[in-house]
Amino acid sequence: MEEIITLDYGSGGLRTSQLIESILVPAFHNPTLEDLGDGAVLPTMDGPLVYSTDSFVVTPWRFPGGDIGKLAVCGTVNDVCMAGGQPKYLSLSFIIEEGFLMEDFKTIVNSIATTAQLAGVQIVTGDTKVVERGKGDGIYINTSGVGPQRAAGLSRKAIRPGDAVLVSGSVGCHGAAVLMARGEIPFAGELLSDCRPLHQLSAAALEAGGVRILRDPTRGGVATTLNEFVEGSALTIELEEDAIPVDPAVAAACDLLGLDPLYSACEGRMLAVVSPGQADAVLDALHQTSGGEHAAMIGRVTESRPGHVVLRTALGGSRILGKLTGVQLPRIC
Amino acid sequence: MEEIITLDYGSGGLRTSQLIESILVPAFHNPTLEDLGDGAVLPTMDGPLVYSTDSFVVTPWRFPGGDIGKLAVCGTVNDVCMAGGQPKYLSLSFIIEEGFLMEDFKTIVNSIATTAQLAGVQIVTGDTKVVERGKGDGIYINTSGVGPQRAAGLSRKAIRPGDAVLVSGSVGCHGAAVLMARGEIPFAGELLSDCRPLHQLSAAALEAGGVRILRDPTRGGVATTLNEFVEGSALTIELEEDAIPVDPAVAAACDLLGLDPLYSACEGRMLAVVSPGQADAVLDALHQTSGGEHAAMIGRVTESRPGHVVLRTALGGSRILGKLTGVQLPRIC
Amino acid sequence: MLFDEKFRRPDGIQRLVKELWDISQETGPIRLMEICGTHTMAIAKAGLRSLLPPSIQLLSGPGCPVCVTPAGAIDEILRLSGLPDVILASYGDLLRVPGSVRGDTLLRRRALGAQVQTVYSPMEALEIAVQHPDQEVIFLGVGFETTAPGTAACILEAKEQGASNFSVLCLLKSTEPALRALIHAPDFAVDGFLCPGHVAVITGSDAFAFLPREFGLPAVVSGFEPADLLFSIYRLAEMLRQKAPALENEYTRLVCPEGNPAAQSAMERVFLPTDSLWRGLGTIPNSGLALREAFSPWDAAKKFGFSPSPTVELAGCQCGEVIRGACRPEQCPLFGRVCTPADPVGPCMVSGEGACAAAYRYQT
Amino acid sequence: MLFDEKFRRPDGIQRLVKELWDISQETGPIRLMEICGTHTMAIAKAGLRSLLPPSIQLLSGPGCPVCVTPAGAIDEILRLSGLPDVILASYGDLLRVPGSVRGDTLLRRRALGAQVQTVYSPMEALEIAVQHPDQEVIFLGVGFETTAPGTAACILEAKEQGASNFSVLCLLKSTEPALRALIHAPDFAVDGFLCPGHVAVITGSDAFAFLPREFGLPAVVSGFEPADLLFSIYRLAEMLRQKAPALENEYTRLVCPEGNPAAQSAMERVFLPTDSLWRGLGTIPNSGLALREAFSPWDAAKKFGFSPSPTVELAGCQCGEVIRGACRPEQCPLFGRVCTPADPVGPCMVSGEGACAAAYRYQT
Amino acid sequence: MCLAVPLKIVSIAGKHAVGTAAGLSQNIRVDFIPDLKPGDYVMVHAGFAIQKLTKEQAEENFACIQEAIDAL
Amino acid sequence: MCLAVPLKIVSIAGKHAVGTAAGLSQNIRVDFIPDLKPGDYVMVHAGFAIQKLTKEQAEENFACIQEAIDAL
Ligand code: SF4
Ligand code: SF4
Ligand SMILES: [Mg+2]
Ligand SMILES: [Mg+2]
Ligand SMILES: [Mg+2]
Ligand SMILES: [Mg+2]
Ligand SMILES: [Mg+2]
Ligand SMILES: [Mg+2]
Ligand SMILES: [Mg+2]
Ligand SMILES: [Mg+2]
Ligand SMILES: [Mg+2]
Ligand SMILES: [Mg+2]
Repeated sequence: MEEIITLDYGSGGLRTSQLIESILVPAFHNPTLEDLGDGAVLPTMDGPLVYSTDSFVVTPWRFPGGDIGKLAVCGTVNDVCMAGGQPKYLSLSFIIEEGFLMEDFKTIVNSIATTAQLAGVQIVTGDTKVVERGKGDGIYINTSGVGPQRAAGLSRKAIRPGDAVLVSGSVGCHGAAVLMARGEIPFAGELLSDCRPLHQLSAAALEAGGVRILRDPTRGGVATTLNEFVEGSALTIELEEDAIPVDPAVAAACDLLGLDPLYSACEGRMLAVVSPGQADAVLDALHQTSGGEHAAMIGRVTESRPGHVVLRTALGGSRILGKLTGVQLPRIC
Repeated sequence: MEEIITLDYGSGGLRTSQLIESILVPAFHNPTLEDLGDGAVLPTMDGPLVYSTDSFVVTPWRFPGGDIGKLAVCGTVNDVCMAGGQPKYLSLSFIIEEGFLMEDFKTIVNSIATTAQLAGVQIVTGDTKVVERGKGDGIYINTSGVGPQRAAGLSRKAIRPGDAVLVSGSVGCHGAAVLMARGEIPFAGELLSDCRPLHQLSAAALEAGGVRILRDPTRGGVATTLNEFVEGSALTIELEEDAIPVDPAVAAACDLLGLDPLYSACEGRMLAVVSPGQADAVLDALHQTSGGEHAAMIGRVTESRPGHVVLRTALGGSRILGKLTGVQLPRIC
Repeated sequence: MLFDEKFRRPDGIQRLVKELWDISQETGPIRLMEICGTHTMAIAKAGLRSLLPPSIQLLSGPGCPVCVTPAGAIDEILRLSGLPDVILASYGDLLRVPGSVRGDTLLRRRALGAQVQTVYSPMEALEIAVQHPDQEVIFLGVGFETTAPGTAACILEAKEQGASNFSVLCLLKSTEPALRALIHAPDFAVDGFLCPGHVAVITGSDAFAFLPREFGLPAVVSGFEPADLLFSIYRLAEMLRQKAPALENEYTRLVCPEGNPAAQSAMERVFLPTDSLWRGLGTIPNSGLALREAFSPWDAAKKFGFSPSPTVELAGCQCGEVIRGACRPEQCPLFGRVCTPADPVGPCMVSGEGACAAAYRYQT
Repeated sequence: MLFDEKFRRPDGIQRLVKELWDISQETGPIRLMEICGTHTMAIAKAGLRSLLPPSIQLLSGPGCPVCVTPAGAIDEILRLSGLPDVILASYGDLLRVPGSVRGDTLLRRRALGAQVQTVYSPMEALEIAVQHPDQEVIFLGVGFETTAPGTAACILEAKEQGASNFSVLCLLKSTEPALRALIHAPDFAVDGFLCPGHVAVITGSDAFAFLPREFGLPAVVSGFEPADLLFSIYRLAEMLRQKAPALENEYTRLVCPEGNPAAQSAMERVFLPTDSLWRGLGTIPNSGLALREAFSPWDAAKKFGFSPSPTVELAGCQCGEVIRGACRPEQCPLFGRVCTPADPVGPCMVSGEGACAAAYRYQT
Repeated sequence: MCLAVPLKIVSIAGKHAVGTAAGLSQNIRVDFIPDLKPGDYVMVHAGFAIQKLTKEQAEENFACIQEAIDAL
Repeated sequence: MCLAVPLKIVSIAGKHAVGTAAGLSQNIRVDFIPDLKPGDYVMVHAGFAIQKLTKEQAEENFACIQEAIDAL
């Protein structure tokens, strides 16, 4: 009989302790967590802190290139990095639907532990809830993360005309990979999520200097994120279609469904707006960092169409890229 | 036609921005949040920090004495307080099932805002996901919280024989109120959750001095929490049944179902183990603080039965109170 | 609550306790059995055992419907839970009891998708049937004489309403035949019985008169408050000291000699005695209640079949012996090693105050 | 991808564009209509409009199945979504289109509990029916001639399998009758047509010969890559300059004069022409496809009824006029104020590249 | 399984009644209790009243026990 | 709604076939395409192949256009 997670594991009683002591603490072992109090006591960190949270509801929980555990660590690590922080500590909270296989839970926990180690963060506090059958979708995970500020002043307000727009790699892979794993794209084949932690890429960019703002183009994709940079401002972002790296399989999958990779989520890509003088230096730094081999300069900041993102097409035409209007790609992160 | 939350609101696109800008930012307005980056930048806090997280899955989302929004703030505020911190900043993350009424969402957001203000915390970063119909239970909320450490060394390891065990008020109200709201207790009537922030009570206790450990007896109730204090140690907690404050309606509801208020969750009560010399001072301080009017000394730490919690009954007998073995009160926080 | 308050914190407890210690000096070891699971709970909650002299031993008898339901019956219930469009309605107690496969419970089946709803009253189960006309609702009717009249009333109501998607799996049991079987067992070693107060409300206290009359065993019908229980135990010990076994009714505020005639007649209208299989006691003639022919459409056993295997039990589990008082929990080879409250093998470890669960907490 | 790569980044684009500017100097304003919704998307994606002289105007015609489905039909679909045990299977496009009540869409109904599944192919809908034998699966068969053969094949397969819980709500439409109705409308003002390449794969390019022959309108059957479109537009403009209207086939790699006979015969076997209601065009004789009598068991309209009200439309919405090219989006009184992409009133605002949605993004 | 609680009857309608305790109320069945009036007390098991309960009987019961203890 | 993509056929079984593009594969129906062989290319709409496509035809099509442009 396969071991499953039942409501008892969320009761706060014996089973909950078992889960914590036999699976979670050993996987994440660190002195802060082992205290198992109501909260963790973090050592003094100097200066301002960066703090972020995300919940992860991706279905299926396992997808080519990752799983919800890896995603939950990357998602928050990346948000802290993008906001200029150096992620050090994560909180971790599960909402598990009863009947979830214990074996699968262990797989996810291991994936969290591995990714956390890779990203250099410690899981220091957590929570586990179990909900009734039919009230969840296997497993949902929330993480929050905190760490010292590495760079101050990153903000859309810092963007200036002439700035370069960089992306750390090909766009839209995660969204397409999850859609395919869901069976929403009627294709089979290897289409890997780009899910990965951005701590090294963001550090490399910040070190090279001249960075105005960083952002990981998750839900809504590159197009929506860039819109957020300029909406309501006097600035325009002009992208060169030919310069934007798109994986051929992602392009094929999107073509089939009339979707646009520019609106498909990435979970391991970084957008950077960089001062004109530093753009090449940042691009070089990204190229020399793991995960940034295919970084590219994809556009410039101008004032041609205030508040808008404009795409120069391969044909030489242009079109306005708006924000995503609704679920194009349902529930992918 | 009633406005509902659809998958579009979790798409990361236009609807998501609408929700954030028209409902969330105005409700929680503070300069940190308004930046709307990937994460919040928190001003420098000196010394060690206390950090905690919890997810809230209570059903129904509205119960006598509170709702999931109030609970989500109190739960994390209280965990930070119990771990010796002064909660200052919260993260807030929603998982909403599509079809949830916008009106109800606004109610919950208002409740979060009100409770946060009451507890002196700011919501500084957040996330909103929408899941498909049938993959949730209306709404789930995760919060995490962080703040400077107010008192160091709070730990079960600090407990000594002779210490007094205090509770800040009557036990088990939240669990019973939620069970009744769920229709699991076939009773009707006013049975209010004890849900409330413990920032003042914990501050009062710590100020009075001599506190070894604080804990809010949530899932698993007073009995399970006290077991966690002594399990595996040489210590015993001996409780006096007659000294434990239990609301008559809670007692009646529990009697009917053969449940035990000592295993029923509280969401606004504090357990404190206090050095013998300071017990009266702490109790006085609690009595003078709002929410602590019915605080009571309910037991002592001894070495009579190492690792166990023993209840002296009204009859003069004694029984061992173990940890909760499984869901007695299903899904109440 | 209400009038029971003073039964909770009575004066003179010290004197009663002292008296019991004195008596036990005279009588030597005394083994008393409480039949009712609610008595077991109440004794534990009041910490009564800690007040008694070690030579007065309280044994938990076959009065917890969960503990006496055999694994084969649970297997059948688990089978029913897997039928399409079937909702099982059950008292919460049954949800953690494993069938013949360890860990296979209704709670697990529900986690895997079976529709199992907990109810507080059989009437709730009937309401579920009304609310789900497209589904079949099966009420798991466990219990003794206290529970049987309500179950009967529910079946009468279902018939009156013509509820065609509702049925009762009748696992109701009778106290007297079980006690007789217990007494006739070769390893029987009980000196007196604490008789179930709420069963007696229905049956009348006279239903227990056979204990002293036929077997010379003292018997006290007891209430459930600490004073009720301590006083009843005192009376049993005193009768043993006096060697004057009799039936006494301690619970006079609720129990009369002849019981509740309206409740009895409802049972009579709906049920017939039938042979029934008990965990640890085997099949006892006329110890169960079955639905009369006229109620066949509401009989889940007829509607969905019900053939519990009499032989399957969890290997090694001594629950049967424990229930008979023939074996202490600590003597079970699985106790504490394989079988723990967090991962129970037998039903006596399932309930928080089951004999084995209680013993587990007190071993250190 | 594949052989299309070179149609994406062709050489000599500058020369083509310059030629178009030159032509437009001579001809004055030119109004060209692309009929196919996929052309509309492709034109937008390539940023073609930004390359054209302002006097060459591209209009989006009645070739988006979503845009031409009237509110009354959506109302009926919403009704079907509320039937018990019914699963609707639909192309994603239809999910955001409101019925006569603003905001009332399949997406909303699904959020409130209706079973609506998106499919990529009619065969997926049939598979859903096989997987859910206890439910009724209704496939929402919208589309034009490109989509009709697959829908026909699916219905033939359902009949062969004897699938009794599957049916198709046939909303398929024919291109030619719609074009004729458009041309006969009093406010018709289009100078040439970009004809739908994938429709022509099925029908053959000859199906559009009536345009120059009967109405003197130049027509080019076009592919979907940037070079296809720009070149086809150039050909239309050039024919207008030459005053030599003809039918040309730019999409020769896929389209032949007579079309795909196997696909045509599948349509023929399953469907009959029927009168059909179009948003903005009213009822057009023989402009829709209905299931033949022999396929009645798979006809959702017969199984569940289907009586769209011809009169209900969202008050103020000018989608019909926009589709006819009789009104620019900006001229609609709701445009940009009440009706936005985030909260669309009419179907032309629903699709990301619908005429109104596109216009909204370009107004500043 | 024979858990029962005493409730005070506040209203009766045929076989149905409402009982209260500590400010809480419950719908119960009173099939087996003839001549029930509002204000009466009943012992309730699994939603059914199984017996009437009077203050006098409770006091008599208690007095009996107390007397026996006092006699020790 | 007339979105279509070109796929390369890798296998055929009656009315069913498997097509690929960019390393991805899809089950399609080929009811309307006679004489199809693995290695052929088809244009696919809503899961159905609607026409065969050859490299030669594509090149001819392109050459035609290019020629016309060059003549400008
Ligand atoms: S210890 Fe477990 S296995 Fe042994 S008798 Fe008790 S319940 Fe059965
Ligand atoms: S702006 Fe909106 S309401 Fe007006 S025609 Fe366009 S879609 Fe219809
Ligand atoms: Mg806590
Ligand atoms: Mg975040
Ligand atoms: Mg994020
Ligand atoms: Mg927690
Ligand atoms: Mg981000
Ligand atoms: Mg916590
Ligand atoms: Mg907590
Ligand atoms: Mg987020
Ligand atoms: Mg219930
Ligand atoms: Mg699908």
